[in-house]
Formats: sequence, C-alpha cells, structure tokens
Amino acid sequence: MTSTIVAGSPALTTVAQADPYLEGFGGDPWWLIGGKVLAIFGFCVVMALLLIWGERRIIGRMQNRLGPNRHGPFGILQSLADGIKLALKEDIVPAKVDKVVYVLAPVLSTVPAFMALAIVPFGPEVTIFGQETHLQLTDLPVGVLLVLATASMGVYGIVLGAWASGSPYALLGGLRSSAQVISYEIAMALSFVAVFMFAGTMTTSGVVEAQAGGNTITLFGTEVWAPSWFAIVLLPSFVIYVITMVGETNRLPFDLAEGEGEIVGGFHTEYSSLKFALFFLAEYINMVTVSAIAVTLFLGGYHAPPPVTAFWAGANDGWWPLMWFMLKLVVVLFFFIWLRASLPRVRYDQLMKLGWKVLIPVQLVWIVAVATMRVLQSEQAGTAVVVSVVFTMLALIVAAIVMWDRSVSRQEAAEAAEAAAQEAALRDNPMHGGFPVPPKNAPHYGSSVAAEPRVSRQEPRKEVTGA
Amino acid sequence: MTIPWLTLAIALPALGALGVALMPRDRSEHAKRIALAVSVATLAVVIAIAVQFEPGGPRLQFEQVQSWIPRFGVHYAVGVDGISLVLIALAALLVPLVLLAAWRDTADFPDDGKGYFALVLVLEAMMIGVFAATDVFLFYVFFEVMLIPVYFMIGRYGRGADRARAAMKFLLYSLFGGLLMLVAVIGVYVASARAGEPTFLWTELTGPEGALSGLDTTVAIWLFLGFFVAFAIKAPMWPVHTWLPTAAGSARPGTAVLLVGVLDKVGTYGMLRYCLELFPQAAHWFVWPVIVLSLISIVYGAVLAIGQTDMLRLIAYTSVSHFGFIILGIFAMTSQAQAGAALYMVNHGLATGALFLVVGFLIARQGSAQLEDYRGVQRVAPRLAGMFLIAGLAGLSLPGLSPFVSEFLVFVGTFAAYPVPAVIAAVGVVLAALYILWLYQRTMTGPTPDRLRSMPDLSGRELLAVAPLIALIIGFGLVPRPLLEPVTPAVEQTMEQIDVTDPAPSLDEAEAGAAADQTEGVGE
Amino acid sequence: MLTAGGTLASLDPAVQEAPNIDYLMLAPMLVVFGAAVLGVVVEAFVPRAHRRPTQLVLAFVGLVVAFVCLLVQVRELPADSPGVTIAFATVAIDRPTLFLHGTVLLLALASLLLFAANRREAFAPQAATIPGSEEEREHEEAESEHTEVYPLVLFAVLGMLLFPASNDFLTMFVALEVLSFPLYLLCGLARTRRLFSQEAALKYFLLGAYSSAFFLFGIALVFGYAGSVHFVDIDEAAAAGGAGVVEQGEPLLMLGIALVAVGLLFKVGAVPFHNWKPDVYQGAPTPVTALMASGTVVAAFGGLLRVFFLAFDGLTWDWRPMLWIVAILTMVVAAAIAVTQRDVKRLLAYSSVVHAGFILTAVVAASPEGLAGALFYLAAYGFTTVGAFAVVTLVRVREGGAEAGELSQWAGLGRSHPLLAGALALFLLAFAGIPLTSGFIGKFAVFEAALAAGAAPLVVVGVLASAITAFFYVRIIVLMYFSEPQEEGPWVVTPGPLTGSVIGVGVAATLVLGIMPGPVFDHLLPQPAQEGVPEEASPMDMYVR
Amino acid sequence: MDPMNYILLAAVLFTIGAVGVLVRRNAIIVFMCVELMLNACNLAFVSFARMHGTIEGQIVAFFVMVVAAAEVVVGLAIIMQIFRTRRSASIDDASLLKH
Amino acid sequence: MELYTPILVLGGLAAAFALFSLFAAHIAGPRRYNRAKLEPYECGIEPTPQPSGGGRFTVKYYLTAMLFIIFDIEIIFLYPWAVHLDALGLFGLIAVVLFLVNVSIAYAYEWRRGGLEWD
Repeated sequence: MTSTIVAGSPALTTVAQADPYLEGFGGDPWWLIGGKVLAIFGFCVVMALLLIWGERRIIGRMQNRLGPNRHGPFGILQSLADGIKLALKEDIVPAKVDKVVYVLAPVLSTVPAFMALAIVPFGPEVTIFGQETHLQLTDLPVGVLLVLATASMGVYGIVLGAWASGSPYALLGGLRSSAQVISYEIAMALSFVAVFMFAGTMTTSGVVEAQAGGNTITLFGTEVWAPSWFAIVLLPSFVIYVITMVGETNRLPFDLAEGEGEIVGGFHTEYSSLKFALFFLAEYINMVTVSAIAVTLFLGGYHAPPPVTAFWAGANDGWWPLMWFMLKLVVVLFFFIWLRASLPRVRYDQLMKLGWKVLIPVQLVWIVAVATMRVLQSEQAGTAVVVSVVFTMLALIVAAIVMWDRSVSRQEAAEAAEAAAQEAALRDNPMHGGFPVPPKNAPHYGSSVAAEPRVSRQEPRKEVTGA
Repeated sequence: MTIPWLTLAIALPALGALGVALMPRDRSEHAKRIALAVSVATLAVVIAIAVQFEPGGPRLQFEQVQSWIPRFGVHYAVGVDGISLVLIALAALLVPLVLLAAWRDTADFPDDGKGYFALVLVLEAMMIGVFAATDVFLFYVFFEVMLIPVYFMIGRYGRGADRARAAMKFLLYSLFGGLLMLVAVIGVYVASARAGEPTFLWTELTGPEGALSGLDTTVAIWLFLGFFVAFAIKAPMWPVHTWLPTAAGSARPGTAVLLVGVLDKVGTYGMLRYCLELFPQAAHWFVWPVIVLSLISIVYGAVLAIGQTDMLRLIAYTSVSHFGFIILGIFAMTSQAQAGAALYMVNHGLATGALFLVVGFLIARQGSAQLEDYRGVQRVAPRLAGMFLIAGLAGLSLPGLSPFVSEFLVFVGTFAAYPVPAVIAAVGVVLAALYILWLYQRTMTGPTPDRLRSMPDLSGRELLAVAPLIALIIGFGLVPRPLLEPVTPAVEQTMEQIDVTDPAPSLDEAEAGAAADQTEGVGE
Repeated sequence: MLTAGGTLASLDPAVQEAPNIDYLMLAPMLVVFGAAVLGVVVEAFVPRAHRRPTQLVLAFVGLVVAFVCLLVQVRELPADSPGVTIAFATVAIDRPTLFLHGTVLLLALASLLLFAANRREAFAPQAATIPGSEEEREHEEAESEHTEVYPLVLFAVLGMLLFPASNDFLTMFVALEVLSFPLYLLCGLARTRRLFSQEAALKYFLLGAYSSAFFLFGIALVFGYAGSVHFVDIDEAAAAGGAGVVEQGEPLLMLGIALVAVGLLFKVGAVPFHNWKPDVYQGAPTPVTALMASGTVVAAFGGLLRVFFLAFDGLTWDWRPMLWIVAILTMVVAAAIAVTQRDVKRLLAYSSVVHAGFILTAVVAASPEGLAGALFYLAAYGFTTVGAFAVVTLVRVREGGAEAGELSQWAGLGRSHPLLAGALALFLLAFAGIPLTSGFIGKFAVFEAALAAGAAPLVVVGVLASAITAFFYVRIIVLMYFSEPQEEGPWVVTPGPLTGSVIGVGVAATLVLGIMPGPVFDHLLPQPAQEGVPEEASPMDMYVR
Repeated sequence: MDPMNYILLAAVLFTIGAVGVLVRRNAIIVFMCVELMLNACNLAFVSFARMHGTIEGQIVAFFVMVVAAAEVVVGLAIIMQIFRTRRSASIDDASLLKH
Repeated sequence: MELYTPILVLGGLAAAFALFSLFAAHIAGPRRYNRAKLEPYECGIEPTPQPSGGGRFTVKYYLTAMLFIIFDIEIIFLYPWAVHLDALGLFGLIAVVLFLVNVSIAYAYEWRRGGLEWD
C-alpha cells in the first residue's frame, strides 16, 4: 500500500508503506494456491447448484407448493439433473449471429463471476498441512475494486451476447440489462466509500478486521457500546448496498433484463444448451459473490456475531469463522430468494429512477455527512461546532426535500390544471387539438365516455436533451 | 524653434483628409474646396519652411525628435536638409495643381470624388513625411503606408478595366520591396543594438562615429541590398520597373503626376539618403552593377517609350529612362553628379507633372489616351498644344528649361568619374528627342479631323493648374540657383559622410566648386 | 472517537500539512470557473424564458470580474521577482501569464459579444435534431436555442487561462482538454450547413484527441527522463543529465520533446499539423471561430512559449532546428495554399496558420525579445482576428440568408458599405503587416528577435511569405472596392451595438497597437534583460521558477 | 520483471493506436484507437512512476483517466450526432471531410 | 505480483471450465437441422429485418453510459480520499466537497433537462 498524499513541495514524494493486511498474502506455495483455487471454484459451482435448488424449494414453500423433490433427498440433485439435461440439448446457433462474439459472450460472462470471489475472506489465518495461510485466495491493496471491475466486465458478456444474437429482444434486453447494471454499480461503488473511510483500507481482510470485536463510541462524553458491523454503523450505506446488489445481479424485483412478459428472455433469448447454462450459472455465482461481499464489508465477515463471543470465547478460533461466514452468507442468499417470492417486478423507468434519482443523491449526501463528522472528530472540533454543523446539514437536507416536494407538487398541480383545461376545451369543442373526433352530437356517436384528451400541437414543446 | 513646422506640414493634409472623408456625400463640392484650401495652406507652410531654411546652416534643420516606441529605439524624428526640402516643396506644389486639374474629372467617380480628394491629401501627408523623416523606422512607416492611398487612387479611381490589376501589381511590387527593406531595417536595428544602444535615428546611425560604422562589410552588403531593391522598385529601375507603365496607364493623370512626379522620387531619394549614407562601404561595392542597371534603364525606357501608343504609358517609360539618369548621377559619386541627380528629381517632377497634366486635359476632352485618337490639336487648342510642347521639350532637356541643368550636371559629374557610361547615357538623350518630338508631331500637328474640331482649348482653371509648372520649368531653367543653393551643401555633406571626394584628376576641390559655378552660369 | 479497531495505516507525518493556496492569484480563473458552473446551474433551474438574459449577464459579469481581479493581481505581483507560483507550484502567475490572461479575457469578451449578437443566425436551434428533419423545423419555429453555449464558452476560457499559466505538464494537459472539449462541441452547432459543421466538429475532435495523445505520450517520455512533470524540475533534470533512472535517456527526452511539440503545434495550427484549421474555421459558427482563432491561438502559444522557454530552456539547441523547419514550412506552405482559397473563413484560417509561422520565428529566437515579440504579436493578431470575424458575421448571401462565405459574394462591398469594408480592409492590412497597424509592429517585433538571434534566413522566408499573404489579403480588398457588386450583391446586416462594438474594439486595438505600441512594450510585456550581453539573456528569466 | 518492458509495451500500444487512427476510416474505431493511445500513455506513466519511485506518474494517470472519460463523452456525442444524420434522409458523402 | 497470480489462476480455471462446457455441449447435444430454428426468436412471426450493426436504439442508453462515466470518474477520486480521510483532514474534506458540488451540478443539470427520464 502506498500513501498517496501530496506533500507541500513541488515534487510529489511518496512513502512506500507495506500495508499491514497484505503481509500474510502472496507467500503461499503453489500447491496451496492450486488447492484454494480449486476450492473456490468448487464452492462457486456447488453454491450455484444449491442456490438454484434452494430457491425453487423455498419459493415453492412460500407459494404453498412442494418444489422439486424427485432427484436425491429433498430433490437436492435437481439442479445437477437440469445441468445434464441442458448439456444434452441441441446447441442452436441462429444463422444471423456474429459467431465468434456469440460463442465467447457466455465465457466472458462466467469468468469474471468466478474471479470476484478470489478476494473474499472466508476465514482468518489457519494452518493447512503445516502451512500458515489465510482462508482467502489472495488480497489486494485495491481489493474491493476487483469486485467492481469484475462486475463491469460481466456487463461485456451481456452486451456482446445480446448484440451478437442479432435479435431485437436480445438487443433490447442486453441494453436494458447493461444500463441497469452500470447504473446500480455507481450506487454500489458509492456505498463502499463510507466503509473505506472507517476501515482506512481497501483490502477485504482489513475491512473485516476493522469490524472485529465490539467497539465503544464516545459521544458527548459518555461511552456507549456500539456494534462493530458496518451494517449498523453505516446503515444507509448497507441498505443501499443491499438494493444495488439486487439490481446488479438482475434479480427480482429488478430483473427487467429478462422480463418474460415484455422481452422474452432478454439478452439470452437466443442462447440454448450449455451456453444458456453458463449465463445462468454466472447469474447465480454473482449472487453468491455480492452476498459474500455484503457479508465481508458490512456484516463483520467471518467473525462470530457479537452476542456469541460473550458466551463462547473460542468462537473465532481455528476454522470456526468459516462457519460464521457461511451462515451469514446463507442468510443473505435467503434474503434474495425471499425478495423474489415477495415482490412484484418494477417498471423499467421506476428502476432507473430509483437508481439515479434516489440512491445516488442519497449516497452523496450521506458520504459527505459521514466524512464531515469523522473529520470533525479527528480534528477534535468542539461540541458546539459539531452540533452546528450537524444542524446546518440537517437543515439543508430538510430544505432540499421540502423544495423538491414543493416543486413536485407544483408540477403535479400544473399538469392537473393543464389536463383539466384540456378536458374543458374538449368538452366545449370536440375538435380541440386537431384530433378528428366526430362531434358528440353526431347522430351515431352517442357514447357518454369522454374522449381521451389529446396533446395539442400548439402546446409549447417539452425540452429534450440529446434525443 | 517654437513652431513644429514639419509636423504641421504633415499633420495639416492628414487632418484635412480626415475632414474631407467625414464630409457627407452630398456636400462633395465643399469637400473639394476644403481639400484645395488645405493643400494650399500646406503649400504655404512649406514655403514658410523654405524661406526660413538656411542653406549654409547645419545639415538638418527644423529638427524635431520625440521618442515613439522606446523599446525599439524608434523616434518620431523629422528634419530637412536641402535635398529633402526641395522634394517636399515639389510635393506641396504639385498637390494643389493636381486637385485643380482633377476638379471636373470627378463626375464619374463613385462618390463624386470626395474619397479621391481625401486620398490625395493623405498621400501628401505621407509624401512630406517620408522626405522629412530622419528616423529609419519612421521613414519605413511612411514609405509603406504611402502605398495604401496610391493603391486606392489607382484601383478605385483609376481608368480602364485593368485598373484593379494594375493597382494590385503596383501594391505587390512595392510591398515585396518594402518587406525586403523591413528585413534590412530590422537588421539595422540589430546592428545598432550590437554596437550599443539600439536606435533608428538617422543622425546616430550614419557617419564615421555612427552606430553602423563598425558594420561588417558582408552584412552591410546584404542590408544595402535590402534597401536598394525596395528603392529600385520604387524608382523604378530596370528590371523591376514593369509596374509603372501599367499603373500610370490605369491611373488618372493627376494620380500619375503624383506617382511619377513625387512618389517615385522616394526611391532615388532613399538611395541617396539611406543606401549611400548608411552603408557607404557597401555602396562602393555596388557602384558598377548599379551603373550598368541604370544605363539599361535609360536606353530601355527610351526605346520602349518610342513604341508606345498610349500617352500615359509613353510618359511612364520616359520616366524609367529619366530615373536611370538620376540613379546614374547618384552612383557616380561625384558632387556634380549627385547635385544634378537631386536637381533632376525636382525638375523631372515639374516636367513630367506638366506633361501628365496636359495629357490629362486631353483625356478629359476625348476620353482616350491613345496617340491615334489625336491629330492636329494645335489648330483647335493652341494654348494646350503650347503647354504640351514646353513640357515635352523640358522632358528632352532642352537648354533653357530646367531639366537641362540637372541633366548636364549628371553628365559632367559622371563623365569625370566614369566616362564610358556617360557616353552610353548620352544615347538616352538622343532617343528622348525622338520620342518627345514624335509624340508632339503625331498628336498636335497635321490636319485636324472633324471629331476634334469642337475640342475646346484650355479653360482658366486648367491653365491655372499647369501654368505654374511651366513657369517654374522656364524659371529654373534660367535661374537654377534657388534650387542649387540648398541642394549643394547637402550633397557635399553626403559626400563627406560616405567618404568620397571628387575624382576630377586635374582639379582640386576649390576648382571643382568653381566648375559647379560655371555650370550654373550655363543656365543663365 | 470511534476507532475502527485501530486499523488506520500510519501515515507519513510530512503529508499532514495543509497546502497553502493564494486564492487571489487564482482569482480570475476561479471567477471564470465559478461563472461557468453557475451557468450550468442556470441551465438546470432557471425557466427557459429567462435563461438567455441570465446566462449572458452571468458570462459577462464573470469575464469582467475576472478581468478586474487580473488588474488587482498586476498590482499585487511582487516587483522584485517575475511572479509567484501557487497550489503546489502547479500554476504560475508571472508577467507573461498576466499579459496573456488579459488578452484572452478581452478577446473572450469580444467573442462573447458575437455569440450574443448572432445567437439566432449562427447556432442551430437544437443540435440534436437531424438536419432537414421535421423535428428541426419544429425547433426552429419554437425558437429553441442552446443557451448552453455560454457556459461552454466560459469553460473554454477557463482552459485558455489555465493553459499558459500551468507550471507543470499535468496541469497543462488538463488545461488543454478543458480548453478543447467545449470547442469541439461548439464547432458542431452551426445553423447553416449543419452537416459540414458536424463533420468539422468530428474532424476537429478526432485530430485534437489524436494530437493530445501525442502530447501526453511526449509528457510520459519526458517524465521518464526527468522524473517529474514540473517544468522547473525538468529543466534541472535536463541540466543534470536526467533523473538517472533510464540509462542514456537522451533519445527518450528528444522524442518526448518532439511529441510534446506535436501536441502544442497542433493547437497553434502549425504545418504539418494545420489540416484541421480550415475545415473547422469554416464549419464552425462564426462566433465560435472568432473565439478559436483569437483566444485559442493566444492560449496555445502562451503554453508553447512556457514549455519551450522554461521546461526545455537548457535544450534550446536541440529543439531549435525542429522549430526552424516547422516555422519555414508553416509560413511557406500555408501562404501558398491560402492563395488558392475562395472562402473567406478558410482564407482567414490559412492566414492564421501563416501567422502561427511568424510567431514561431520568435520562439526560435529563444530570447526575452522573442518572448515579448511573440506576446505582442498574439495580442495584436487576436484583436484583429476577432474584428475580422465580426465583419464576417454581418455579410450575408441575401437578406436573411446564410453568411456569405464565397469570396465572390463579397464583390462591391466597399461601394455599398464603405465603413464596414473599411474596417475589414484595415484588419486585412494589419494581417498583411502594413505600418501603422498592429500587425506591422508585431511582425517587426518577432522578426527583430529572430534576426537578433541569428535566424536571418528564417526572417527572409517570413518576409517572402508576408509578401504572398499580402497578395490574398489585397485580393479581398480588390474585390470589395474595385469589383462591381453581383446582381444579388452581398446583403449586410446593420451591425447592432454588440457586433458594432466588437468591430470598434478591433479597429481601435489594431490602430492603437500599431501607432502607440510603446506603453504596451514598456509596461505590460516582459522587459529584456537589463544587464549583460543580449545574446546571453535567457527568456527563462521572464518566468517565475 | 524489468519495468522497461512495460514502457516498451506502452510504446507498442501507442504505436498501434497511432497507426490505427491513420489507417481506419470508421470514426468509432479511430476514436477507440485514440483511447488506446491514452491508455498506453497511462501505462507509461505508471511504469515510469514505479521506476522513479514516486507517485507523480500515478497521479497523472488518474487525471488522464478523467480526461479520457470526458473525451469519450464529448467524442461519442459528436460521432453519434453524425451517425444519426447519416442514416437519415439527406446523406452527404463523407467527402465533405476530404477538403 | 504474487498477489495477483492466484486471481489469474482462478480466472484461467473458470475460462477453461466455460470453454469445456461449450465444447461438451457441442459434442453431447443432438443436431437436427430446421430452418426456422436458425432464425431469431420473434414470437412465431417472420422476423423483422434487422439493420446491420444491431439496429437503432434510443439515445437514452447513450446518456446512461455518459452518466455512468461521469460518476465512475467521480468514484475514482472518492476512493483514495476515503481511504485516507483521516490523514487528509479538513483540507481534503473541503476539496472533495467542492468536487462533489461540481459533479452534483452536472448531475442536477442532467436531471432537470430530462436526461434521467425513462419512459
């Protein structure tokens, strides 16, 4: 890790510092690396299969059905059977596709999904065959950025697959999907910022360490027990992360990309057989990945939940943390499924509106607020300063909300007034607006239903940007 | 001196031009009157200067020096010696006459001549400025800016369809020369900066103590060339003379008077004043080439003049020949020759000016400058023909008329130093007789065709315009002293500056002076 | 205090001190930037009907306040040193910078007047519509307009201010792009000949991006050699033979200088990097062209001078031959091509290229006189150009028609509109370098510097090129004054107070700088070194280190 | 690994981009080549920064990224505009550019 | 570099797996020719002819991409600052807030001018 701060001299100097969190990494022997890689790979595939099965079972239960229960105990081998079935299906490559891109797209979608898990810490340092090592493939000084990077690369799989398909549904789905993913990626990336402020590092292991143990917070002179999870300390960030992780993985209620009602299968409409399976696999691995990141960054990682340590001192020793990690992961994954069972799909404009008009501004305000508080604390500003800054910020936020609300209601009132005027004008003259409506008193036109108001040509144009 | 006479002489026409230009278009008659009044006032100022000028006094008189662009050592510096004084006087004299001559020409001008009159006044200011400047930079500024009014006078108020091209040709030739001169001007500055304080003041640059005295000869040659090419184009000298016939042919006669009568003298004046005095060592190096070129000019101009069918072009070619004489005189480097050359500048202005004016009257009557359109004019317009004859005879330097004095001096001076060129130059005189007499014979004599019968003779105004010139030609032919008196000391000082003495083998300097006196006596 | 497990990396204490920024010295740039940002806010929140006046007032007030700040700065500048550096020495405010800033601000003000005067005629009602489409017609009827142009101009001006003031390559690169991007967009907004305008924008953009990539790679190489992007450090590193990381790094440095020069020469439009100029000048809306032709050139040369005179000062002997060739090529090639042009804006574009060549002769001089001469030339050329383009906006093909681009359409203008034609003639004469105009003094200054530095052949070439350029300037004058007007004739918009004042300013500047340049040289421009032999004076002394 | 190799790679990438700009006719591809050049510059900066042991080059790389992004925004806007025009009714030949 | 090697190994493994899957499907799946099967899916009707290059789509996507770039860049600057927030202190905070204000203005512009409207 290098400290990237500019000194007061013209020459920008640097002080190379070894990041304390990275000391334990990079020294693994090759067999250990190989083992870890295989383990993560296997973990991904197995988790994906289990997740698919679990999802169907749980949703079945929630919908008073049974779900798959034929293959293996509780139907646990259902996904495997599905996979084999897909492998035996005909691999159709439509005539109009761009062959190379079409074939490579699923690969491009799958590989990044796997790679993101490389930096997830499954547990602390353990001993494997006499070799001290972390239960984590590797860690990077920019660890979390790898998640964002792989997520972005996953978009290529979607876009290229959609484009190469040469089908309108696929193209539309792909565009929608990529627009959605990149939109939510911004909010997601912003939700990490507060975490980094508190952790002071971007290494995942460092973030997990930063959440270890219970902390105390000194607030107005009194010591208060504070939970150490960032999910609690930085609740808004966590909430937004949860929303974005759902959006990022194209899951319900944000699965517009493959909204069957509108655009068939979305970007993978034209894919079949194992190519389709790869997309499918990637989606579920992505779910696992973002859940693992949620656990790592916000839910204390592999550390045991706070109350546990109170009565079980050894909960964080040895291999046990792996269990805590898996438990948390399963809880988050369950949440995904729960969402899918409970919520209807949103409209596309609502989805984008939420991403751009709510999540991002809220995040920005939140980041500034957190940073201000933190800086004020570290600068040891007096209580009066802190209070006044807090109140100023609150006042600004309230004012902004009020103004926004007023502008919205004004706009609504204006629209209502306009609609009313239109209606009135139509009542007086059915020809209003130039739409050829036969007069109401025409002999054969006795319907009492009011004609639909039409936007008149004379109305001042709405402004358009770009389009 | 309390009154800045020279500045006044420059500013008066300049302001007058501004006033004329700002007059409303429907008052162009007033504009013309104002222009004439201003030019007469300027003439009065110049006469005042001439009266106060002391021929035996310091070289530069009426000096005025003011810092202009201190960074470049540029000054607004004016002053006159004898040579520049007579040229300024010539300019100041010709302008009112030209205005008078052009009084009725203006009907076919796009703006009733208001612009033309304003341009003439601008030109007058520039002409006085260029002769009065004693700062190289200021001289260059006037030298270049002068092009603009002439350009418009030819291009916009000229004659014939070709005038735009002629104007362009004139401008480009002059600009080209001017730009080369700019390099040399900058070179002078750089050289003076190397020698100490950078300056453009002519007085500080020249002379054995001057800033340029230590100049390396190679550099001096290049700088000399920069100036000389510009002046040669202006003069005009073979082979860069080709713009003059075109320009004169397309110009109004009044414009041509100023162009050939005064403007082109800047070239010869510049050679005398700047080429020679700034770079004497280079000037010596260039004597022979220049003499050869001037001889070619003399003969070539005369020969081509014979072949012309357009009177304006014919006169222009005669001028090329005459300018050859002037340059020859300058580079002969004897005091007689140079005095003759200086004198020639004035006399040529008078003679050619008169010739152009008379031709202008013809054109105003018949609308043509072609020789074949005129025959037997002297029967219907004897006064016109008379004036034409005198002016023409002046052009061929008939003894008794003023150009004779100058031409004679040039011959004598040149012969003393370079006998062979002098002999060759004499061919020019013979040819001059040919083309002038032929011109007169073809247009003025013979039977008068019917269409010319109704041609009126000179009106009072026209007579007023041309008569002063004729009078001066005759007057100075008989009594050249008023011209020689201021010019001679200036020439002697020039000779001193460039470190040349008369080569007359058998005569010492005193006798040379006596010889000069004798030549004065010839005129009387 | 909330401690996150004491996990913060311990940081170097050296980095803790907060930097000290002299905001007054940055004030002009900050003001322009603030006005630009406010302009965006205005776009977002002010109702459409009020946007234009608000934007105009904002832009004007911004520029004027910036200029006032500049005047204050001039007073505040320490008398005993060339200037001050600010913000980690990334920005240098010294006398050359201040002069350029003043010039750029005034030119921008003048261009802005043209923007304001020609909003309907010059700019497309809605850039996003497809030319000739129904949609475009609707926008035209609705009198839509892009009030965004004003903030864009301000952003471009910000870049123009920062570019010559930047004291390291990073700032310079950022400034270069801040300067360029708004112009790329503005270029494509012409109302008439939209397709052409759009293609001009595309061409400008692609070539601009291409050249800035070269610029950047050059910076990278120089950085590799010197270990820093700061001009002063580079100079010192070059003197010391490199930062020692790359063995035998001189080729690296040479290549770096060459590539940096490519980027800079592109911006100033020197041959062989001039290709964009005619197309862009012709295709862009004329007010934008005016801004580009004046402000951009001034800023770009400002930057170029600083780079060559400060960062590469010790390497004069290495880059001088290159600039020799470029200067000669620029003057000769551009002058030769310009002769064949038939379109006014293209002609002015080529003339701008030639002038770039003239200024390059002063760069070759690498002396304080050269610096002063180049700066003066820039100011003189800038004002004349703005005036010339202001005239171009007024002359139309027919009543209500497009601007008369073809030279032949200008025939007879001198007869019908003597004043306007007179102004243009004055500008053209200034371009040609006729005495008593600013162009002459400028030429004199640059040629003088070049000659003093021993570049006599360059000066001669320059003079010959001047003669060629004079030819085509004069041709326009011939057309205006000596040709009969065509049947339709040029139709001239009566200049409003805005355009009128721009032309007035152009005329005034052209004359004042031509007749009384003394004060400018004595008080505004860097002075030649007082002590010592002139040849040994370095232009570097004019800059703050 | 010798950091000079990265410099060489950067030079190769830069050259590919530069040549690509010259030989390709499609505006988008030309544009992408320019972006490639910028990224090559970034690589060079970061490598040199590593060699010098300072972070100045890395900071430059940051800014270059920003500039490149802004360039994308501006450039795509212009290119899109032209493509929209071209597809619609009156298509002037691309020869407009070949002046 | 050792830090990055495992990621590459993992990626390589994933790629190998994916490519193997494609290959396996090719081997294992049946192959029965049917012209209709090779046409793009379009609810059973004749497929609409597609313009080359993927057809036209609304400019909104382009705007989204632009916005994404703007904010992505913003994040580039936020991350280093966030990591070193404590060290940078008040100066860093003010600088970043100013930066955010500027970005927010661009954002507000986009919002107000309808760049964020989806229909």
